[in-house]
Amino acid sequence: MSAMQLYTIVGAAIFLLALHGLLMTTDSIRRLIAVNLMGAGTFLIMIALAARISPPDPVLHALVVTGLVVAISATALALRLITSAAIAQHSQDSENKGDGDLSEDVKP
Amino acid sequence: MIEPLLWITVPLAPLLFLLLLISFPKALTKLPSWIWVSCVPALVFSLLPPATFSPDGLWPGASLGGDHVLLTTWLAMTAVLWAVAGAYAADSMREGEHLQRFWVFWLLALSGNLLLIISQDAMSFYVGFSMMSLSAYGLVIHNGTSAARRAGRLYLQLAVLGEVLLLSGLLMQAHAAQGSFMFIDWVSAPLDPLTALLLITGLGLKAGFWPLHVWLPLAHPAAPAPASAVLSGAMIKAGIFGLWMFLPDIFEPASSAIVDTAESAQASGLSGWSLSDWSQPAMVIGLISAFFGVVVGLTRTDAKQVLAYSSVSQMGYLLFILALSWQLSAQREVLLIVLLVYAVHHGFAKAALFLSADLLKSGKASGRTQSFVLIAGLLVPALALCGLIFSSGAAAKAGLKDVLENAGLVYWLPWLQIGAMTSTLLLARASYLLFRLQSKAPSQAIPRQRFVLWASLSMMPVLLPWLWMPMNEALLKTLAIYKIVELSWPVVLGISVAGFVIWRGWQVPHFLTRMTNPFLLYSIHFTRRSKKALLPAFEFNLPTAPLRSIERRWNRYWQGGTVNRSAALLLIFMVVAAVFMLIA
Amino acid sequence: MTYALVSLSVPLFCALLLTLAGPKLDSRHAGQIAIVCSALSLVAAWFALMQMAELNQTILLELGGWESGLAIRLRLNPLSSLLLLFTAFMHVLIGVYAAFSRQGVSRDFWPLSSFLHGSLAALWLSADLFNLYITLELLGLTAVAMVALAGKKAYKPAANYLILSLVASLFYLLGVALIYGRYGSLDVVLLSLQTQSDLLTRIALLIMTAGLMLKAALWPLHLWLPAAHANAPTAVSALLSGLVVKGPLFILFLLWSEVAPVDLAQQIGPVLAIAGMIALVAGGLSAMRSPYIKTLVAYSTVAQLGYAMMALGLLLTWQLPQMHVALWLFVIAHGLAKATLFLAAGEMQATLGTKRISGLRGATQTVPVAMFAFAVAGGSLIGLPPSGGFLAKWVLLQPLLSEPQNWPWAFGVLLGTLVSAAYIFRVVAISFDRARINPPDIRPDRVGHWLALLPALMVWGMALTGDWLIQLLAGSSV
Amino acid sequence: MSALLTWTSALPVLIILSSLIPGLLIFATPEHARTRRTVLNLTGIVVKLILVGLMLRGVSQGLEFRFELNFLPLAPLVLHGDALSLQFITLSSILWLATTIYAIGYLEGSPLRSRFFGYFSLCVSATVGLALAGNLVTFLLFYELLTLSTFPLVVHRGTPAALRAGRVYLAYTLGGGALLLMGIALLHALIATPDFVPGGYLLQHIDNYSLGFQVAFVLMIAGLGVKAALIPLHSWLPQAMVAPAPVSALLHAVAVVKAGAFGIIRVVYDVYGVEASTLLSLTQPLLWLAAATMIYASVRALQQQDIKRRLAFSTVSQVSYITLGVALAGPVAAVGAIVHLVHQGLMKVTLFFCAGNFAETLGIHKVQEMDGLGKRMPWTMAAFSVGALGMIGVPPIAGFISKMYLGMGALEVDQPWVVLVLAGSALLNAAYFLPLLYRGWFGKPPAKGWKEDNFYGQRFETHWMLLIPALFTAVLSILVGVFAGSIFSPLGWSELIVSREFVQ
Repeated sequence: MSAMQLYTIVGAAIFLLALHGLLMTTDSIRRLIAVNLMGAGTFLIMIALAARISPPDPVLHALVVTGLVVAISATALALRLITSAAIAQHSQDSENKGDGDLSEDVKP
Repeated sequence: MIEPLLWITVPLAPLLFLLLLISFPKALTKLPSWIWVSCVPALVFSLLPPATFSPDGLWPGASLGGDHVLLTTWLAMTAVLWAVAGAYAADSMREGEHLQRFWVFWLLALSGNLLLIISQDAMSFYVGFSMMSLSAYGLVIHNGTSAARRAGRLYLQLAVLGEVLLLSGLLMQAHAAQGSFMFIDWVSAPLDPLTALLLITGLGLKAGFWPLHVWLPLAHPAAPAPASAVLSGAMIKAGIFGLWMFLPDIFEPASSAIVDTAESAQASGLSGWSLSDWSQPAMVIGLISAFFGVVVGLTRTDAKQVLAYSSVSQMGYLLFILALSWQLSAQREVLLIVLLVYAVHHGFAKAALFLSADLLKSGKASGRTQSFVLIAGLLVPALALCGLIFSSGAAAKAGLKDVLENAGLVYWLPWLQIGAMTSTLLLARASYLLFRLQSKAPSQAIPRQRFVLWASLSMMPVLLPWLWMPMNEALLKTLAIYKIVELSWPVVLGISVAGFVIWRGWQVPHFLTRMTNPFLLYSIHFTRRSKKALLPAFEFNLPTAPLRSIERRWNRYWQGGTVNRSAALLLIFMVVAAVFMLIA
Repeated sequence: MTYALVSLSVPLFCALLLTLAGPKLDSRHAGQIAIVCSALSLVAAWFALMQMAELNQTILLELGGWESGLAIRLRLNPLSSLLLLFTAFMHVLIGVYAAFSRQGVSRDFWPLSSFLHGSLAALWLSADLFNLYITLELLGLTAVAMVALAGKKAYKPAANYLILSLVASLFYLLGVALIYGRYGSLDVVLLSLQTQSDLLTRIALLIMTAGLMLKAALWPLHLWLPAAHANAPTAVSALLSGLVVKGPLFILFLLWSEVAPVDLAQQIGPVLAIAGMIALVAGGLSAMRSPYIKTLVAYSTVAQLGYAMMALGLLLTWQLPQMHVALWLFVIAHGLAKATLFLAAGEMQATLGTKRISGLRGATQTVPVAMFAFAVAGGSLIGLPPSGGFLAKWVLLQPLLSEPQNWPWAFGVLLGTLVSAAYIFRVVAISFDRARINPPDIRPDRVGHWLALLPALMVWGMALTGDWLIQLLAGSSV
Repeated sequence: MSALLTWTSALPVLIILSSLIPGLLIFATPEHARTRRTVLNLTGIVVKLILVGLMLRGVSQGLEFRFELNFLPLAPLVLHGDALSLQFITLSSILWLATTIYAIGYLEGSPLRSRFFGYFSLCVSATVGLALAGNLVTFLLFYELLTLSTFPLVVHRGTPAALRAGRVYLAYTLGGGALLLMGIALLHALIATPDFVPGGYLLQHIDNYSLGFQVAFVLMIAGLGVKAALIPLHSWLPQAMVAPAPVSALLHAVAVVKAGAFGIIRVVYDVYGVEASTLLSLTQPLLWLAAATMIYASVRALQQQDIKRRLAFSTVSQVSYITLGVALAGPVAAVGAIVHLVHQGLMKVTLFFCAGNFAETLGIHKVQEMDGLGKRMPWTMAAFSVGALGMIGVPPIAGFISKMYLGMGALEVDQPWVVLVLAGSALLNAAYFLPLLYRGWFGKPPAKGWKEDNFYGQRFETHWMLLIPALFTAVLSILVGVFAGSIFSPLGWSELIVSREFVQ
């Protein structure tokens, strides 16, 4: 097994682990972490793939860098939203019927 | 020469009068005394018939008028009957409720009756026939008593049934005549037994012979007397008239046409059936009707009801003549005269008798002359119906016998003799019951106008033979001694039996008088049944309650956890898609 | 091509400007600037479309002068120019609505909306898998931020949306990486010549498809959509449902109709088509039972995307260019109609002071224009002639009906039609209830109501240009 | 395009616009501007009648009226005025006149009149458009527009019952519309959408696509059958009678059910053609269905105690006469079917006007309450009687003419059992109409007086705007029957249609 394959597999494993996290956790911060983990897995795979030729493919590196930028900004936005949501939740505990019952007879 | 277009004034005159009546409701007390005027055009044209009028604009195939003896005679009789009865009613119906309604229906029925007679095509006939039948309902139930309403219901049910059967029949016959509704074209059209059956039942329901008579003995007595007079005198004859017109060979009984009929019937593969096959059974039915009317009529205690049964009986004879003509196609012309004589005779006599039912109730005879006229006026039509010599009845019966004898069908003759005898019995009972009305009448003078009208109508049976050539000829033939004897003995026998019964004071057994007409029950049963749900409604209702609980569970299941469930679905979708791609 | 670039760059520039200006610029001026920019973009897009209609071919442009493979490659064809025009029009319309209706928006709306416009324009013009990733991500982040504009109640749906959007992007990115690793190229046109149906390609395409479906809220990955769309501000909901979900759909379309090898496309086609059919019915049923107006409209988006998915799936299965026409007609007709539905729903909510459908009793009297707009737009969703929705459905139906073995698919369309009719007329029927009228809290806002009606009228007007549109789109089939 | 617009091609468009534009203007009319609304209404009607008169003249001289606009590939929007469409247009224009006057009287003082008359005009425009439609796609377009513009009229009262009826109405008609769309799209997929052609345009393709044609026929007839109220798709009609009387009149006589029946005529004669539909063995099942509907609906009508409901079931039965005539696939029956389109319209509109008058004047809705009506409202009762007797088929009222032609047509194509069905239907019609007449004319008025008594002691027995239209249509029903033989009668025109279109 080459290093590339190893990294690829590890990346895939991280990706799946993160997916498992998304499946199981209910806490928003944990979910965010899971998403970041998923990003890490993806980037790992990408970097591993970059190494399939020698010298390593710069295009993929560039993509990873771009991806990281996107991920960081997204995480920032997510953190802001999550904290705001938590504060809103805390102050007003009544309106958490986000995906509420769809039927007619629910009275607010 | 009169313009053919004027034919339409015959049915139109009553309608115009109707318009007048509606427009001036305040004149309701005066206008009806002029209602006889609306019969004048019909009377005029029956004497001076213009050429046939075939307008393009009216319903398809409409064709009115003509100068055939059947048409003119029938028209004259009908017009006179309606005019006299109308004038009578104008006096007798002066008081009471719903007069306007009565006259509206009267005029509609009159218009229809005249139209059907002058029509030369089946459609126009049907137009008139329906108008007459349906409007007569208004006359039947005019009194508004429960008996009248019951009778009316049955009448209407059967009238509508008859009309529908008639329409089906005439559509089929018109189809056989390549889509033509003209009677002229029907002469050479093949006749199908089903069509014939439909026409006979449809028109028979109006004519009221046994076994299609069930409504007649109820409806005729229920109506006011003048209405009964036209019902029995003019309207039911429309059925017989129609049968004569509809069943092939209408006006020109030329032998060629008959041959044609037979040939084309065979050509169209109807296994050689022809109307003459039904002649014998129909004659038997006619005789059954004649006797049935008598037998049942004798048990009745109401004068008008007895008279109605007498109509059933007499319509049997008319059917008999009609059926005979199917068999003796060579003698159709002769038979037509017989039929006409019989119909006219019965029309006037029966109308006069029905009017007596009102007249005798209306007051006491004052003075010897009036009493005499009263008795004579009652007995003349009654005896004429029995077939007394010198009366129209003798002419009618003798004419029929002649035909039978000439055709060698002598085995029918005894039945006719017995019929005459039994008829006499029935009419004796009718006269007896009518006279009893006089005794119950209020002690006031008989209204003059009614008396005159009634008396002139009552004298018709003896006057007619001298006014009208065909009847005159027929009557003259009966003046041989042996004929007089032959005609008289049943009458004399009948009168003797009747006299004996009255002398002994025999009464009709109670249980017989109380027999009710089972068809009344059927009628009410039908009406009730029709109000119940007969067929299911197609309405789809989803079972909401169980669905609702499923939905609630489903919603609860998906509540919350958008992210978790989306992740799960993501996985599941990928697996499914992968599997699908591997399989494909 | 220049026109298209103008159409793309003006909103991006505007977004930058508005962001930099920050709080110095008040909401009104920001709005005016944004609207003018969108309008400029609209004019440019119109010229681009006219040019395309004349040329009827594909134009490629490489930005930055890099060699092929690294360069940012833009591609303009009749379809993308039409989508450009559509996007710009929607932005002008929603911008005008946001600026002039009584239901104002916060200042932050304007840079975000310009940004959204720009990223969408970029998306339509991109022909490179990674570019598409970037635009997708921009689109997602902007959309989330816009949902959050609604305030507290929208934070949680926005957060969910964001998480799932990120997941979707990562799925997509992973797929892109795998494709690049396998073929060493990101360019759609180049890839379309290279791809083979081997295992790695399959896995990559599958992962990308899943990600894109999640992002486009295609059934069964639609769970985030109703909450996010229903809770966003009215103007935002209209943009989200009308435009944003179409972005990933476009990528999905490129991916399968160009990048993927034909045999793979034929294999995945039925999956998508079946999912589309289920979406039609399931989304429709959810809409039918929803107690809230905006949730109903949001679920209707899920259902209507089913048509698009079905068209896409069948396009792949049978490789029929006609389906491509149907797909994009659906997208445009749905976008216009959905804009009206959300605007009308928002206006009615505001005027009547209720979120519930049962609160719409008597709406034909109290808010006649908005209700009329709702019904008219609904008619297009149902596919009543001669609306845009009808046009799309008609084109979709033709190949389904021409062969007896395809009839089951047509049955799906029929079901979809019936269900859409059910949920639209559920609202319309209640609005005629005169027995227990729900009185309005405020006087109806005439501008807002009439603006809501405008796209509905346009979607019915589409019928007049039906022949032309069909030919235009048919010309750009790949 | 505009350069090519001659008067013959503009006329069909103008005829539609003559009600569409007033309709849209009426929407914008404020509620209290009664005069303006009335003027708009009447102007529209007069203009339409003039235009229709022009077209009638043109068509009887053999002119071609055709307007075309690009729409779908191979399926343009075509408006085409031929003899058959004129039959329908003339009917709807004349009855629009009567119904509008009636509605003005009926709705006097009630709210939302602008909306009502707006939709009313739209409804007529859709009906006229449907009549003028020159191909299936155009037909579909107006068919759906008709559904949409009628719905607000059905639920106009806004009561829970009206809403329920409206929902049912929509469920059925939109479902039907969807089926029709499927059928039309299927035909288009097979052989595109040419103009309606007398004798149909399918015959040459029949060998290739017989299955497709059969399925399309079933779909289209199912779609049209909803509006034509063929069983089992009729349930909406009796429920829709909760609408205001002018709407019911319009629904039952002109707009909706007739649209279905007219569509069936078009599909069978001008799309499939008699020959092709017989070859595909499509007419016989349709015939059975129509016959079953006639009998079923009549039997159900017997049990209805609500006057309008009974009338509604009668409509179900009577409209099937048209379908029956079409399905018989012979020229004589065709005349019967086409002429019944008009005759049934005249008679049924009379009946609904009268039922509305009873309800408005005396508050009478049930059959049992009709006792003695003839005394209080003789004119209305007379008009009602004309309508009812005509429905039964009593001559010389219009219904009789149609029945006669249908019967002859059935015999002509050797289906004598249909005569039996016609006879049975006539009997049942009599069974459910005559009791009403009996009560009206012979019943005793309630001793306690009427439930309510509006317009008592005025010049007429009810508001003159309610009375005149009823009398007008009643007299028309008699006249078209009595003068059926003249060239300008519906019968004469139907024969012209049949001679031009089906016997070639």
